[in-house]
Amino acid sequence: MTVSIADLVPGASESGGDLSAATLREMFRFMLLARVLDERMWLLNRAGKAPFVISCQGHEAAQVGAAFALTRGKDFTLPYYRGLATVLVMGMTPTEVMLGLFARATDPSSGGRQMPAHYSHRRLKIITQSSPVGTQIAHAAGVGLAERIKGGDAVVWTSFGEGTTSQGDFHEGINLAAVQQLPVIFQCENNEYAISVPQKQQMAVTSVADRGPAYGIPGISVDGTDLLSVYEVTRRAVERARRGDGSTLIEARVVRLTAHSSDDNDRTYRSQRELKSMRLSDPLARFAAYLHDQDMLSEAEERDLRAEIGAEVDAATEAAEQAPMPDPETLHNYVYAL
Amino acid sequence: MTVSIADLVPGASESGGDLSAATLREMFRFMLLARVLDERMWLLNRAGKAPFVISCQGHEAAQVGAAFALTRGKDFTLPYYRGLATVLVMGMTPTEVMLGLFARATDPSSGGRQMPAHYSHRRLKIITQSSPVGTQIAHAAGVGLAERIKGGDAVVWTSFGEGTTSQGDFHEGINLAAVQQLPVIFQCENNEYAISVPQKQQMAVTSVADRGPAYGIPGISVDGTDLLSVYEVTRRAVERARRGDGSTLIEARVVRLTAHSSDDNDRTYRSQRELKSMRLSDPLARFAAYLHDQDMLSEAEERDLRAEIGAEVDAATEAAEQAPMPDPETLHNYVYAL
Amino acid sequence: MPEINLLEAIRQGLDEMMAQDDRIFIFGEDVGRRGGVFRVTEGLIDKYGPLRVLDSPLAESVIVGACIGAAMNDTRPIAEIQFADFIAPAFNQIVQEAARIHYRSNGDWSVPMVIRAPYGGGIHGALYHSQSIEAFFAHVPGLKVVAPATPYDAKGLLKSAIEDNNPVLFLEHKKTYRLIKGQVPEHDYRVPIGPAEIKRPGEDLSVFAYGLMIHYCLEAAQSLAASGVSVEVVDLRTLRPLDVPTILASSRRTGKVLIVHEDNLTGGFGGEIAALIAEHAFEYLDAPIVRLGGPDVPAMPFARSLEDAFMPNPQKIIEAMRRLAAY
Amino acid sequence: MPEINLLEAIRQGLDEMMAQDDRIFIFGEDVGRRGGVFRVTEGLIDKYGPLRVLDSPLAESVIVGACIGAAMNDTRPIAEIQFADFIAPAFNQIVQEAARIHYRSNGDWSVPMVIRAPYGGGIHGALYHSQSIEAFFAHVPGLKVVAPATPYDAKGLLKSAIEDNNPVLFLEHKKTYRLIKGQVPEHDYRVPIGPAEIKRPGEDLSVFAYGLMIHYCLEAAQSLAASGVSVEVVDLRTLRPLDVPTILASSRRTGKVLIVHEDNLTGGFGGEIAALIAEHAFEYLDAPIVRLGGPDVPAMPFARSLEDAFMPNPQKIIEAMRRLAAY
Ligand SMILES: Cc1ncc(C[n+]2csc(CCOP(=O)(O)OP(=O)(O)O)c2C)c(N)n1
Ligand SMILES: Cc1ncc(C[n+]2csc(CCOP(=O)(O)OP(=O)(O)O)c2C)c(N)n1
Ligand SMILES: [Mg+2]
Ligand SMILES: [Mg+2]
Repeated sequence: MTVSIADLVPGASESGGDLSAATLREMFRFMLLARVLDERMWLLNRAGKAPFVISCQGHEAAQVGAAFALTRGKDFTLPYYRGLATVLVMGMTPTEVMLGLFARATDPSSGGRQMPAHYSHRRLKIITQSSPVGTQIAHAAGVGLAERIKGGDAVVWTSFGEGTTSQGDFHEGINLAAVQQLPVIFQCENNEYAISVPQKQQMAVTSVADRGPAYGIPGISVDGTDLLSVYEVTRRAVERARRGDGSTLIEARVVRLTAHSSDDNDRTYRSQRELKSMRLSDPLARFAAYLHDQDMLSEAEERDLRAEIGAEVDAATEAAEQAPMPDPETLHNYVYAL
Repeated sequence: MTVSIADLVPGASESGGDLSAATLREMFRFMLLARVLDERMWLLNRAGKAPFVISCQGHEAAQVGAAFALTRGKDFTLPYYRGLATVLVMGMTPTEVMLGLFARATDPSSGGRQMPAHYSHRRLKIITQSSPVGTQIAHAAGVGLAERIKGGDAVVWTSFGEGTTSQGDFHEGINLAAVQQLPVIFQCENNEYAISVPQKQQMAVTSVADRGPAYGIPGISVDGTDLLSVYEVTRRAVERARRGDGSTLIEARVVRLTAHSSDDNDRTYRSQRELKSMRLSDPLARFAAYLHDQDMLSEAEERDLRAEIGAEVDAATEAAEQAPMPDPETLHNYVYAL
Repeated sequence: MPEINLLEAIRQGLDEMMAQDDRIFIFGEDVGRRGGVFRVTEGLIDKYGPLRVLDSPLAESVIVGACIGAAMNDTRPIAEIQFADFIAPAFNQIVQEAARIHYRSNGDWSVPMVIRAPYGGGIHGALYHSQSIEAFFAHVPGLKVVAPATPYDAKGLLKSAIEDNNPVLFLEHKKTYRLIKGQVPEHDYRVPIGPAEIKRPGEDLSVFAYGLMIHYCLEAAQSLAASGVSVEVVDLRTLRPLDVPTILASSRRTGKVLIVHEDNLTGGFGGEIAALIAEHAFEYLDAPIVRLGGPDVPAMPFARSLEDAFMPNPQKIIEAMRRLAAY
Repeated sequence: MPEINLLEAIRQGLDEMMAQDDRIFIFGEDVGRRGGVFRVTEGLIDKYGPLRVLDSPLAESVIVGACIGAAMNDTRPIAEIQFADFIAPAFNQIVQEAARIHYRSNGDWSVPMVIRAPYGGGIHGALYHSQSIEAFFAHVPGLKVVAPATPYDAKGLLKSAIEDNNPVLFLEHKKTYRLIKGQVPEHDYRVPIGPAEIKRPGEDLSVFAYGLMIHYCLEAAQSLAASGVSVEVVDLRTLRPLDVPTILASSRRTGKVLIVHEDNLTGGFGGEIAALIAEHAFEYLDAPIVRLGGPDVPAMPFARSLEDAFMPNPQKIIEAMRRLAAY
């Protein structure tokens, strides 16, 4: 099922639904923060200071919209490696993100053990991610199962790419959540590529949401560059999950504005035309234009915000760069939990 | 999509479609042969002569109907452990089946290495099966992929239970076949149980066929106790595959007339009422009644047929029992192919 | 002390732990109404309800994967893999996820869960219901691997495994389930994960084994005693972390070592034990380190003639012991 | 003879075999237009078309599973696993299916396929892009496991693997891809699966290794030569089937053995080698058998400081050799 915000809340995409102007500006702030941080990481990579970057550029609206529908400190998130905007909204700081980029000892995700963008933060209920794609989908079902056993009402949210839907764990995890009616939201961020492989070589359907009915749960496809639509769709999925009605599969159609990662060169498989035209779908520009239109954000305010965020990212970069590397002696720590 | 034969071929379930009376009697013969063989195996088990039996009782119409739509010697089958009727139609003899039951050296499936009902026969293009469920679904896709690469027009048919649809390999295998439009038919024989676990704990949908659209292929649910419906649905799927239009997922709704296997006791999880009422869905009785109704089989003919098959099964049992056990020295054979 | 079989010891262990701690739940195929295909969980659904004794879909990756998630949300899952052979689809979740989560999160998250897996052959289970799987998993840092041989150890180790804050693979030899009986105290006790136990002290040679093979080795040792050969039988009980001090001490004392396992010889866990001894007890050795394992064929066949040819048994062990003693 | 790197040698091997035999096809993630994330298959799609160089869905179990099916329908598939770490979801298909099909069908069916898997660390790949996986698979009867160290061996072994009628796991150390260059003849040749090769003969001690570690061992041996210690470096090349005669002959000759691998020490494949020597060359040994492996932590961390601490390197090998020589 493909929905637009207008189907859900008549007039919503014009009005921003029931969100206050302050909240909308806050959402914009997170999108911008994610973008600026992400761009900075590429600069650091190109300058030889960060060996690996993988981006959320183009996915910001899908992530900020969804995360705003969750309750921070209560709900669990299991975001995949493009989830920078997700973890920022859930409470990770730019400095913490940069500590991960530089693999510093105090990186909260892994103490410099994992590649950047493998987010984890126990206090924030962000569950540790690995690199083999799709495993978190099964974990998410399990977190939901435990919640049901404990009688709690936290909701579990996980994200993954459309390529990852080809994995067995996608199927097994969603199926379990559906059978047991678990409070889990599965967000597929469909950017039409798995590294170089286009969507049509992953699936013979046009939308990942078409798979919801195969599991007996709603499958909803939403324009993932439209923050308010994603927010609204997720809000409803959260309500459904919280009241015990079970899982939802959401496909957020996004664009991948960068190469797959700093190790990739997408000009070998995307045409010049495509590389250019995708820029038109930039969710950040889209939401900025919306806020300007609605007179919720002036040019001057945006400029100030950019300056403020720029400074914040400078400070985060500097703090993280100066943080100590992991002590080689710590290699042997935490093989087993005590 | 749920279809009945009447939707496909108006008047078919009354007339037997385009099948001659001789063919219909041949079909009945295979159903009966499978049943008598299967019952004999249980007797041998209870007599302490065969340590393990797993049945196709209740699945015969689904298997004979489907196999008659395939071309023997040309098309590949990858039948699961309930596929006794399938392999008989594809050309395995009762003696060969009994050699497997007794784990004799000349068992064509495995030379006595595997449990009974793990069918294999290279000349008959029956591909070797293992015990971990669902792996053959991926193999079937691969056999189809090779067929496409080679430019051949053989069709690939595989079967599995509804419990097995919960496995990642079900998803990955069908998805690949769908993406590449491979000539593969996936027959799910839905008997509503995976050992003791009922269908509703495997999936939150009422029909496995609901999953076809999630892969962009037809999903067809058919009454698997109605031989002619299964034949017709499979015939169309074969045509579709043979002409290069791709895969079909067929759910044949059947009954499991026995316990899961000779190691199981289904009275611990099926009610007396259910155990009794399922007898009403016996596909063999149903097809016999149909043939009698149509005057294609007289009581006397059926009696003769039973006698003939009984003798055949006696002979097969005797031949197999007398065949030599595998020589312990052969334990080390065929670790590697030369 | 009442005498019970190994299967009952495990069931008791599950039952007593579940009664004490309602964060514990069981998740696996047919574990509910059916009580498991071996009847290990029989009756538990009636006592603890279908939420804590839950039939899973037929999908091992998510059995383990969901238990990992659940363990991170403050429960203590016990996954049942119906036959150890069917753990293979869950390999990714066990090795790449469960075993690495504590390490990769720098100690932030942990995965307190048990994976019970009935393994081993000699029960006419053929290629796919007979396998030994310990070598794959005992190689994985971050996992614990336990393989008890007696009802006492099984119950005590199971309780320790459930209380452990790490993923523990708990291997139950199918042939020992009803065959092996032993005394089990009525009071609450633990057998700690880690220490091996000398099940029979001896002077002339040391034998290291676990699971069913312990019983075959004890039988063989008993039979050699008659001819004046004194065999020490060490039950490893835990394969990871391995009790290296006990292994080395025994090897140094007797100077002769036999390692027995049912798993295929090449690349089996016996290699690790031999290597440790060859490195750290070398000066004390009076003879080659001998391994006796299953032959290097893909798995144990169904036909009785072939199964017997595959399985290590007391007779084969006696011969190996004799040769070694005579060296 | 032209000098090329190991990656080019593999690409040439693929290319030359595909040109000769149109039953061969490549199936894996990003192998088509992208030419693989390491560029091994670059250009092949243009030469052989998208049917023979086919981008798979992102699903390793069906990458292997479909290749198994295809191999049984008269083609010769080459599966590419993007990083060896991601082979774990295909464990079931490899171990329970590919490796057992010939055996379980009593020789009726066979699975001629190659699984290429870039493995190993020291390339800043962190926990999930650095792993060594050979111990899991070298334990499996029915599989062949190959791990070349030089461009010559890589090309020659790859061709043999493609022609082999069994499933062959072909391990390519990522760090050797562009680092290791060597002469490769222009004519068609093979390196047979099985035989090890003495890459450097020596008298005082034998070192057994494979892959990247061969180069580190050669470097270390070279450096010890200066102090008069003569080290024999044996490149195992094939881990399964293992060249036991060459291993034993070298061990007997020198009487001292060092085994080096990057994989975690405990349960690593070095244990098997040590065990074979401790059993079959015991009388000739003058010193404990020493293993040098990666530490027993779940995997290789990202931070340079930790990665360096994990990786065996020439310096650590030199020290081990010195200690052993001085024993
Ligand atoms: C099991 C596994 N196989 C392969 C990879 C290598 N890999 C990393 S990301 C990626 C593509 C993922 O595509 P998608 O799921 O669409 O997410 P996207 O990166 O497009 O957001 C691949 C193949 C992996 N990480 N895990
Ligand atoms: C991977 C795997 N896990 C568990 C089993 C044990 N097992 C054998 S048959 C079966 C139930 C299969 O149910 P279904 O697929 O519905 O087929 P049915 O027997 O009902 O025809 C189970 C759980 C197995 N064979 N393979
Ligand atoms: Mg994508
Ligand atoms: Mg069923």
